[in-house]
Amino acid sequence: MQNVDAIGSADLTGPTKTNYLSNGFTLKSWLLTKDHKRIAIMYLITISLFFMAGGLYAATIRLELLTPDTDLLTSATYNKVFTQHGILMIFFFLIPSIPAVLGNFLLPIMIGAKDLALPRINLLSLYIYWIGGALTVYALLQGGVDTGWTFYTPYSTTFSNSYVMAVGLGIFINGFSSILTGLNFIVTVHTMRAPGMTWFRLPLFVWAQYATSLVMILGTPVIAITVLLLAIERTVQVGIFDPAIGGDPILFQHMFWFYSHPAVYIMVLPGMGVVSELISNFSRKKIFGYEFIAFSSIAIAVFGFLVWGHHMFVSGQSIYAGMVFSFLTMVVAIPSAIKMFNWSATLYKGSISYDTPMLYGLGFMGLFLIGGLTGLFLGSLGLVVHLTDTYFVVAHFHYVMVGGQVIAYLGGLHYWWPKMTGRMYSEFWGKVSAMLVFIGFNLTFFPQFILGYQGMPRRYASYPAELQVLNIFSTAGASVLAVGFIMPLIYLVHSLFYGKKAPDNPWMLPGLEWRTSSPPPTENFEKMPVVTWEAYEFGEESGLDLDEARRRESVTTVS
Amino acid sequence: MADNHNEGHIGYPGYFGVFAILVAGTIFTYFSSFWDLDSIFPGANTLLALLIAFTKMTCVMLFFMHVYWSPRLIWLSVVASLFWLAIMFAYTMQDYFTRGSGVFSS
Amino acid sequence: MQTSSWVPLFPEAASSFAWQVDALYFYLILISVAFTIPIVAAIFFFMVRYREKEKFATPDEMHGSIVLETVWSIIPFVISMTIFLGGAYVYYNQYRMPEDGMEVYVVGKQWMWKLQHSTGQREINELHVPVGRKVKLTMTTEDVLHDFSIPAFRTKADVVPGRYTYLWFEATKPGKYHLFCAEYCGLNHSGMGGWIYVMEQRDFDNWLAGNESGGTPVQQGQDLFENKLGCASCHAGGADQRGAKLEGIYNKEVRLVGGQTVIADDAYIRNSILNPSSQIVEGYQPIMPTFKGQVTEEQLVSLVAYIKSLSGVTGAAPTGTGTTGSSTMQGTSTNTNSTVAPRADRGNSNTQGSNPNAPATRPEPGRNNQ
Amino acid sequence: MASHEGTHEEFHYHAPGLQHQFEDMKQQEESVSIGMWMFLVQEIMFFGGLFSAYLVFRSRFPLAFAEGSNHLDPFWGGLNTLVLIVSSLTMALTVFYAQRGNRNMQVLMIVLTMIFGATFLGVKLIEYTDKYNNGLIPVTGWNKRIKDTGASEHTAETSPAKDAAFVLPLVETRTSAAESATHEIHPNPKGEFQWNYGSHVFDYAIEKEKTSGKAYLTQSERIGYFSNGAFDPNKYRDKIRIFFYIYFVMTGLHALHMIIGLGVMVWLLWAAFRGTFSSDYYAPVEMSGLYWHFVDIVWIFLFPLLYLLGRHFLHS
Repeated sequence: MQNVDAIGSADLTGPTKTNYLSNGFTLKSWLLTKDHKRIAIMYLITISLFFMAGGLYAATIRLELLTPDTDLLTSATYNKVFTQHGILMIFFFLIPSIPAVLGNFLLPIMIGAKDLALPRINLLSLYIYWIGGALTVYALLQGGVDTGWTFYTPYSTTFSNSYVMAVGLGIFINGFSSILTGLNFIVTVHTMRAPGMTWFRLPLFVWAQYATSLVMILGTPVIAITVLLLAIERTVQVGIFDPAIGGDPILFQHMFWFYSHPAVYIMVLPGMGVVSELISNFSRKKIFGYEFIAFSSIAIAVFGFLVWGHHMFVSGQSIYAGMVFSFLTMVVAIPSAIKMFNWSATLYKGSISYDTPMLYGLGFMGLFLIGGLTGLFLGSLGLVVHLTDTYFVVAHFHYVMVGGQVIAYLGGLHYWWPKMTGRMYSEFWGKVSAMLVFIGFNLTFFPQFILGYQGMPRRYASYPAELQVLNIFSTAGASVLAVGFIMPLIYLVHSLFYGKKAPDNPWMLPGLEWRTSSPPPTENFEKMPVVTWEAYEFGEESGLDLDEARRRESVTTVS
Repeated sequence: MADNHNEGHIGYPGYFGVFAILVAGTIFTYFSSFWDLDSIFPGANTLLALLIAFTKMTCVMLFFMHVYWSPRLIWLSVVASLFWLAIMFAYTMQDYFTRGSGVFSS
Repeated sequence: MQTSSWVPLFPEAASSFAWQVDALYFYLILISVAFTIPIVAAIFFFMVRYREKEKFATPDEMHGSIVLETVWSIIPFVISMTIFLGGAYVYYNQYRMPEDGMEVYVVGKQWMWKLQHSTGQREINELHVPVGRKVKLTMTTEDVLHDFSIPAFRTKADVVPGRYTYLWFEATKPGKYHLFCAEYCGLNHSGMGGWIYVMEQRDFDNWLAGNESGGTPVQQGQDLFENKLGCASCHAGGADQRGAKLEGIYNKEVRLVGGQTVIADDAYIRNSILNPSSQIVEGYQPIMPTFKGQVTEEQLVSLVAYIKSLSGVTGAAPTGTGTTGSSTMQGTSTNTNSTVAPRADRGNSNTQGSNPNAPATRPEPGRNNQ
Repeated sequence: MASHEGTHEEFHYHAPGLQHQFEDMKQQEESVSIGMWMFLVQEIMFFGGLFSAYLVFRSRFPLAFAEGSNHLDPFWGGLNTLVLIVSSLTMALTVFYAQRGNRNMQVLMIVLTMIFGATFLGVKLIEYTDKYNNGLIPVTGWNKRIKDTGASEHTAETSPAKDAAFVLPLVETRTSAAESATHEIHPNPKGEFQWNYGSHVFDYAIEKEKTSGKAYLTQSERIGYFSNGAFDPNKYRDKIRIFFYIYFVMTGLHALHMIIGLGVMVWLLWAAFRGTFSSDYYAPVEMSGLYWHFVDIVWIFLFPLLYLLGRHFLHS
């Protein structure tokens, strides 16, 4: 809460009319708020904490893997560390990151609504998230869990002697938080659009959020029930997963991945949405093939449910199932490819400016390209038999998750930071950190592809000595990456107090969120906006006074 | 959902009609379970029971839950959720049904 | 695996279908490059060519082009189909079991591999196979999921409790290759590995005949302890280990479960190896499998010698202490089905026997005070 | 459970009058109904997970499932189905009267709905008690502990033990629900799951296999019921136990939804009593209705899938 109150007080100094931050400073005005923007800020603070915790675990892992032996950590500790890294990063950072923070803050503004359709549900989802997170943190402090984030049975039901129950319960509860968020978004997009904001005038960020919400609604309940069954089985030793009593561990994997593969798209679709915004806006050019990008999001959301079996190619499912799932995996690659091509085409004949968000956007394109292509490696049956459960997989999903979602999240955070806080951050440090993240990331994870093909299994605390060199590269890269991630934390917080006031529309962009004050008032707009322009129109028809803006720009640059 | 209260329901005869169908369906399900339909093909009993259940569900959804008078979106969400259930069942079972012949197990 | 170059880029390929996997790998790398280079090049070109010249310029609009969209939807689809077909073909080769394969049974157990040849020889964490013969592994596990993975052979398969899974390979190059457990299986997951020895048929026959290598009893014992029998996975020090500490116990008093104490002499050590559950040291679970029938008399001697050496005592042990001499004489090939080739469905509902953490014995830590 | 606080929110959420974020009542009602439907969609998927588990094991061990199902009492199950259907009718009528703005009938209908809902739970209680007395709860120690003497700890009197000849479980369990003592009392000192009702469906299937050449056992059954060649009652019992496990999880979760529904009804009753709802504003009634009907629908599927398996094996 510290930062948050600070934002408010910092804002008091200006002669500005009351915005959502200066509208009440008591703790109560925050904890009982129905304002989607304040809820988003509270989400932002919480997930940042979880991100830092997960990052510490990651650093520990890389340090341990610096040497082939288990000298820094014992195997037991290492198992807990990578498990908790996974659980925190996936369930408590990646899944809520863009939807709950940027989506929560911007979706209503982008469609010209006063708030989400169900504000109390929104607040409720935040509290559910907090409860789930608290339970998990409690379990981690008590001694943690060592099942791997996948909770495969029968290890998790019978053999693991760690806090599986508490963590499972935490994830179960947390699931309903994302269900409620998704529910809220869907309703909002359907009923709360401003006059003139037709479906095909929606920013692509909104389309991506909509697709994500579909996945959340349809997928998350299944993981909830799965974790519930797991918990019952663990407590009373009766169940359907333990082969000792006629159960079937493969069924758990089916039910788990039915959610957890679509969850991968929960973790990358919003990122794609953000990047569509960045690419189009910072090349001041209408996005190329709007409809195709929009529908490819929906297509990914739908096809994402048909491919979960590609996590189980060697698990003992039948090869015929394996072939079906592999085929569909190839199909689901197409929409992502379409997006990629359209983004590149958007740059063509644009007017590209290299502000920090755009650097992140371009970084996303590079990393997601590699992440997606290596996905084909892992979808191709013959190859995956050799590659699955090796560091190739680890590298691949880090390219998609970190190179995709986290990069996009940072890009979006920088992009909308002036709008969210009313302050400008240091452009210089922004660019530096963007570079560092890009370089450090590649140095960290590219060697792991090679390690993977060498056959180094994942989740190994110690590994054959001949693989050390590549691991040293990886760890070195991780240290650079860490610096890259810590810097934004510093200069963004710094900007809250000392950053210069942000204009309402620093980049003269057409999106609705740029047509209200920064930070926006509690009900987002002085009066209900009426949309008369298509998405991503930068010319006169967007009604922006560009000459005025240029004049203002020249003044600021001279002085 | 019903915008004004003149539509969105089917009046007494309608409601009780649906009710009658549901009751009849239940009783029929009960007694049909005693016939040996499995001798026709395995699972025939369950199939019949499920068909009845689906009919009952449709009645409840259409008339008690007013889907019949609802906007397309509601129809869509109902159909979609059933479709996703189908996905989950079908793709899980395709593994189990082809397991025996799969090379993984004997 | 090759250690010649200081940074290994490519694993050794030593099985009949390894080349197919590698071919697929290179094909995909080729495709990736073919996609990456133009896109990245285009992006960089655009970035330079169309960089912002004037603040807030409004370049003329350009809407999508159906033609382009169709083209770059179709082409990737076609390519991905070639990948799928190639992959499916290789996959089929990897998992279609040969009829005439040489049978080996594999049982995974936290955290060791127990293998047995159809001729009766038992091995632990090691597998000796002849070059150029098809080998078919029939695998299951006593506890959790494991995964029998041999990178040099480009194949692996999960090992599932209550079921058999199968794996086959035909080694093409004599040598010593890594064996990993690739499915996370708990505490000592990264220790659950070993070696595959591919030998010429003649050497293999010698090995079957059972020629022991040289070395002092202590050295042999150490080899057995650390590699062949995998005792180390439970007994090698460390606070988290499940087996009793062996350093410095020789000729000391040991408190057993139930209170009475014994002197840890040769007879005791030997007995603990052959029927472990008979004398459990206080504070440990009765989870050690019996090695009866898996260790020969000579191996026992070397083991005892090694364990003594852990206490700084040297000198070979007296062979065949009368107490358990009889029980060790049952040969390797007699009780084939006892430890390996398990039931396909463990019917009885209490299988917590081999399970250190079954709530029966050690419930959720939150609910007890351990 | 969090999701149901969710529903509660739905209901508290619109006190009469327009929420600040909406333009007009229509928009608000539309949002709320879409929101409720999205919630129902996730509920469907929530139960869907259980159903797929059921599907997998039913398809692997049909005989064991039929065996277990034959010890559930379709009389109580059917009765409950009817009870729920009636409550659905009254719920529908509640909405009908709310639309009409007829306060008294609303209140009456809500009360009726609640009564039927409570009846349903009461019947489930009877059934669960029967399982408890007969050691059919799959969790060790959760069943009635019966000393080896044959006398139960709780009820000292023991009625003349009937010989094990298997009467139609239909009849047997109906009575056994009332007094569990009419059939033989099986010692169960640890309160474990036990199966004292033989393997009648299995025997029947084997018989059929002999007479007609057709295969009546699935692949998994040929592995799952036998140990080295011979039929193994313990392994058979374990499969039956899986059936009861699924039975308890499914009906338990369903009952939980009923209880939450009743909670919603209490609030609804209070609001209706205060005359909150009019022909212009009855969305909460309709939303509660949707939830109630959904719970009803779940049971419509649970009844045939749990209670009526392989009846014909023993009753035709």
